[in-house]
Amino acid sequence: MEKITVIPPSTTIDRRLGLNLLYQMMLIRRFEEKSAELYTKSKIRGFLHLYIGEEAVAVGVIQALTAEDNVLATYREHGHALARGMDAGVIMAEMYGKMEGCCRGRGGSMHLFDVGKRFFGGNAIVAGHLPMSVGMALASKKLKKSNITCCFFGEGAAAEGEFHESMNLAALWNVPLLMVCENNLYAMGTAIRYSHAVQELEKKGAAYGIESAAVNGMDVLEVEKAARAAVEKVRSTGKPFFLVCNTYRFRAHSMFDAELYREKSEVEEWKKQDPIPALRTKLMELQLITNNDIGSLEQKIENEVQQAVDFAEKGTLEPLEQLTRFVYSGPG
Amino acid sequence: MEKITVIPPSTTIDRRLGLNLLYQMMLIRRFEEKSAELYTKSKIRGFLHLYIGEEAVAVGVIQALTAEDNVLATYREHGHALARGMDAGVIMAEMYGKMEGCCRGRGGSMHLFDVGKRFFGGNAIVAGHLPMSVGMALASKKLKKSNITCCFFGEGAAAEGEFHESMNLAALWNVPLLMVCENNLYAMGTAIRYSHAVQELEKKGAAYGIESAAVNGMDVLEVEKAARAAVEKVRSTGKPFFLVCNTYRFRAHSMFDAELYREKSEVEEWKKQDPIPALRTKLMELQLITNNDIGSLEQKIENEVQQAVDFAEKGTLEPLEQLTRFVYSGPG
Amino acid sequence: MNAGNDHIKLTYREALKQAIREALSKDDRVFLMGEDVGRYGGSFAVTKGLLQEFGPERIMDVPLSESGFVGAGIGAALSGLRPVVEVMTVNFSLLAMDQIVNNAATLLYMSGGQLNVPVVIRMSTGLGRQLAAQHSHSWEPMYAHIPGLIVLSAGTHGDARGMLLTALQSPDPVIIFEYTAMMNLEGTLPGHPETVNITKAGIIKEGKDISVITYGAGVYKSLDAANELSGSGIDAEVIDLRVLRPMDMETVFNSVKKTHRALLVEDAWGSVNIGAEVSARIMENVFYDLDAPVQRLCGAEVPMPYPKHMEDASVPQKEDIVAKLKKMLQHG
Amino acid sequence: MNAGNDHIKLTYREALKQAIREALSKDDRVFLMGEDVGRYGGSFAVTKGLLQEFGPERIMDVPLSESGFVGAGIGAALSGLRPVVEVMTVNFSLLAMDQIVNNAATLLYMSGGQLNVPVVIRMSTGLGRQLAAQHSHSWEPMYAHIPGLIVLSAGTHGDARGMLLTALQSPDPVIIFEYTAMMNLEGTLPGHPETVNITKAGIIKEGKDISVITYGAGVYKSLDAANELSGSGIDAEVIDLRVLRPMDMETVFNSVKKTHRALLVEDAWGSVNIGAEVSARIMENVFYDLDAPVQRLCGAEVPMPYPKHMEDASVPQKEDIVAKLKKMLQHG
Ligand SMILES: Cc1ncc(C[n+]2csc(CCOP(=O)(O)OP(=O)(O)O)c2C)c(N)n1
Ligand SMILES: Cc1ncc(C[n+]2csc(CCOP(=O)(O)OP(=O)(O)O)c2C)c(N)n1
Ligand SMILES: [Mg+2]
Ligand SMILES: [Mg+2]
Repeated sequence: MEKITVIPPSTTIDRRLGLNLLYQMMLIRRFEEKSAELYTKSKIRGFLHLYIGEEAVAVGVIQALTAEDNVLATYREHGHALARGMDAGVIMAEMYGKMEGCCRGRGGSMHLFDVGKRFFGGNAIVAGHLPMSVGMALASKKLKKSNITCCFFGEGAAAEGEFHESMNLAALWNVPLLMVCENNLYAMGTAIRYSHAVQELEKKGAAYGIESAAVNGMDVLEVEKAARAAVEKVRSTGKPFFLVCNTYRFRAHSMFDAELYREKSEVEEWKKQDPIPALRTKLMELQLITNNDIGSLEQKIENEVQQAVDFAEKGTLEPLEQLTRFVYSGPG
Repeated sequence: MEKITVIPPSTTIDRRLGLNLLYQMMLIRRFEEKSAELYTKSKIRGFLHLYIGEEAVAVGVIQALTAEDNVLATYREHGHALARGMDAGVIMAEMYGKMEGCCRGRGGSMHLFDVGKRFFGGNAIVAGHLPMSVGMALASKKLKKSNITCCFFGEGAAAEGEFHESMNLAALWNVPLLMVCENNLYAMGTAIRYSHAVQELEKKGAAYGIESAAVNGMDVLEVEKAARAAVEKVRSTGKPFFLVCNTYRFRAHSMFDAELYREKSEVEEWKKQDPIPALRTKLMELQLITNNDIGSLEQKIENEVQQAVDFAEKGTLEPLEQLTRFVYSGPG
Repeated sequence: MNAGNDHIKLTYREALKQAIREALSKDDRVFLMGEDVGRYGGSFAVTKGLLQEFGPERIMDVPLSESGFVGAGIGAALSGLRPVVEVMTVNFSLLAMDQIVNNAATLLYMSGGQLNVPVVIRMSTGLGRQLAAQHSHSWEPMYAHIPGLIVLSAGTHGDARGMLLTALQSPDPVIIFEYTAMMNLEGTLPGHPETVNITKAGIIKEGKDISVITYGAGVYKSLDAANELSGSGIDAEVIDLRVLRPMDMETVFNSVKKTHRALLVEDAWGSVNIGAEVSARIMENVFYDLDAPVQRLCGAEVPMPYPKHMEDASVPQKEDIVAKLKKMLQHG
Repeated sequence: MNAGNDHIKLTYREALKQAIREALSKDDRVFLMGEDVGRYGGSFAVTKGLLQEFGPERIMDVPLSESGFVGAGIGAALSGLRPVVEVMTVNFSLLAMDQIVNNAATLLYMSGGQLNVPVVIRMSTGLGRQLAAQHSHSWEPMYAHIPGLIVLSAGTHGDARGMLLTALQSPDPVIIFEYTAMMNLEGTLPGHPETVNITKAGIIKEGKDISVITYGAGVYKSLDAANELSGSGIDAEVIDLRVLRPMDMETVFNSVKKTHRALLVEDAWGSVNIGAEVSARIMENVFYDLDAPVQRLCGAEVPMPYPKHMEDASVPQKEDIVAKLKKMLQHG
């Protein structure tokens, strides 16, 4: 009934797509490096979860979606928000806790929302957004809309009961949902071997009759291709699909993490697969881009990130009189 | 890693085992028929969930356990309690709400407990006892005891997140747990096709690397054999096992159920597989028992059930002064 | 109640059903999802026949997956539908509480006003059928603690039929508590369902000697007690809070300013409950109007026992209310 | 505090850790299970190094499966072990609440006194790190509502170190709330961990003008406020409730009888909270001793906003307590 799809290695790539993917990954990387720096300066507070190393996943998958599709992510979602086209300044202002942020500064790093972009968080209860994503996909089906819902979550989340219930409901109701598991091998400090009896997560699709695939999440072209195939299937069949992206986080879980649970050498080993240089090299080899292109990309991104910071710095704090506004709708 | 075990059809059976299994199933049947009668007379109140039709499962599985093993069941547990050797009178008194009941009458039909028999309920939150059963098996492992834990639950329960979490934890921690899914095709009025995307539940074991088997739950000899093999495995390997018993409930879900959701003819069809006449016929054919045996079994059971009712009738109600006793330990 | 809307007799169950039918008829975006709402006809027969009337798209049976389907309801509400999610009974709602609290109640605020969650969650609640410890909870107080939720309690036939229709006009999540024990109770209502106010407490009976403030299963009991006492010259005012969050204190304060005395009646456990909140607010706001201390009559702080005499003793009965009122008024 | 037990300076974090280490050293049946308690070192570094000291059998990292592992802790407690289960933070505890309420708190009563559940569940709680709406909850009130639980709040260093040791002697389930924001706070304690009483409230500072009754994060804030006020001639008594269930009202009533005034301080949301319960009980029991109405200072009823100024404004600060006390005493 169910099957595990084998995605053939990526083949076609043109300059436009290549530059676009590269730009997005580099923007995310730079934006987050800057965020980390701002965190140490106490400009950003709360939890800050960096996506550095995993950029290929959000970029590759979201590339395959349309503007009408719904996207849900976790607290590690700067990359997804940027890939979704949210403005870097608005995100940065949110992390500064400023009114000009996407959520008036009330959400911070873990809670980015942008209804206009159909970006639904920024959800910080692990696996708490999975059931919602099923409901959004169900609504599309009931309303006979052609948009699909794409839900990102970690391999740690897949151990929660919500994963099981959501997979079963999605399959039972036949709703257009792309479940994307970002398997970065760790849930905080817990390696996957301590959280899953079966570590090849794509095998879990069979328990629900959901077609599944695993892909090298360090290669944005492979991710994009797999996602495109998956999205195509979801859209044409109206059925869910389970895509496992095997990846790695280069940084600590959050800014509070001393990384006692893994060897530096392991991290170094994985860094050799860094998706950004990998794509850069490939595009250069294919002679689709030049050193010049890289230079101007870097410049563009530097400006963009600096403008984001400036925007956030200039932002205003929400007046305390508004503290209880939006607990309920209507005048607060 | 995981596998689905194929249980060969039952072969050996002697008079002693045959009579024993028959006696237990007949006792459960008669006890429950009596209970239903007492319910209509308002002697028993609350919810009453009958196991009629499914007797082969509890009897076959529990037969394969030792007195030291732990047993947990659902609110549909009269059969399990009796098969576990709990006294019919004590169970009946419990359903009468009398002090002489196993739980002083406080639990009623849905909450039979008997620590001496290592019978841990009688649990009425669907799937709520699954995590506990993992913990009990974990304790056996940590304390280096040789007993195993056997947890019964319905196919409806397998849709709950607790099923997923419990299966994963049991496999991850390698604990001696026998998970017995009583697939009677309905969860209240919800047929399995409306609750599970994959209806061959034994396939779910693979998602956790848990060895699994499915067995005809209408044939007590097959159940007993499969359970014996499973228990043997759990005990020798210390690993969990997932046993699906395919069965059917002949009666309504509870006394409040108008059975709008299934055809009478479907029930009649299944009644042809009634495990009690099936075993009786088989034992007769094998000339292991005679009509006389049946007669004396019936007589014995009739007495036993009547004594249980008498015991319950004569029981006393707990004084209201004790209402708050046992909210906490120590003098109430 | 407009002219030409003749009054009819109907049970509480029928009142609930009329509301659901009316809601489904009036608005295509409305659908009902819950365990056994369809083929079974609803665990308390509230929804019997609605599947046949509206079809499986509007009346969705769901698997045992409380977190999953409540979350799906939230997701569907985010996507333009108006889901009515039935959690069969409050007893199972803890499994969905994370979804209700961390998603439904939080998304509007956390997204800076972007995301409305117009979901209505119905739960039957309370005791009275000897269903024992795991099936007799009264958890209104826990939900009333949560900002972002509108919490309604249908203690009368009018509210059983009217609250849902008004709730569906709310852009914010609404919980409606319905009372299991009242299902068969008859009342008289106008012929056609109408919306009711869901912001104000209700004065069920005017009186001048003492304010009896209650909700849910306490309403008719308190009214009966007050009526009984009017013979003996005690004129009690009975107030049904109706809206447990956000509470309408104006009605309560006005009553206390008139009567100078108050008794709070509820079935919920006796600590950290609705009565505590009302008492504290009376203390804080109209202390100097009091002629005597406000008193509470609440549920005994025990997991509900099964036997009838103990269950009855676990919550305030009409006789207890009568006795308490007499005592309070002699004393004053 | 015996002679020869010299005093040492230590942080709240260190106090918690010493308790765990002592508990593990003293009793082989004790083990700690929780997300990231081992290899990561604990999300707040409380358990750092304990895995190395006690090994993986005693310090168990568990997958993200709150219902599963809390339930497993309950099961292990039923089977002779003394599990200490850490729910990383209270924010995730709703996922385990069914296990806590319907199993841990209920089994003793429901089984008629047969089943003790000696499990200790630790949760860090509260706000103060700008973690926003899903990570800043103060849910002591919800747990304090549940009969069958012993609910402790470690608002001081002494309790951070002592409560666990006493809790482990309880045959009944204990919840211990620990305060995230206090982790780095230094205090002075005797050199060796000792058990503390877990049935009585604590008088943190004696005073005669007004009783400030609080718990948890409110304790040191209230003490600071009281100390500040002693200069201006206001002599406030500060009471730390410590045990939120079952509450020690004797200490509270004695204090109110002396001071005739009370202010209740807590970070939890302002309705149906601990303060409401204390206020109601004062009303019911020592009303005629009051010179003025009891008042509350509580958390704002909002999902916690991320920005510092808004988070600070969401809960009572020392300055608010000072101002309120001044106002109440001028008024009286
Ligand atoms: C229900 C719940 N439990 C625990 C946590 C604390 N926590 C936050 S992130 C995390 C690890 C999640 O790992 P994974 O799902 O693999 O995502 P990753 O962080 O690796 O992207 C944990 C335990 C939480 N936020 N929610
Ligand atoms: C968590 C929870 N949700 C809903 C219910 C109501 N309920 C009681 S039994 C039942 C059906 C369970 O079906 P299954 O697990 O197949 O067991 P069976 O009754 O068929 O033996 C339901 C929905 C419950 N008791 N607990
Ligand atoms: Mg991960
Ligand atoms: Mg079933």
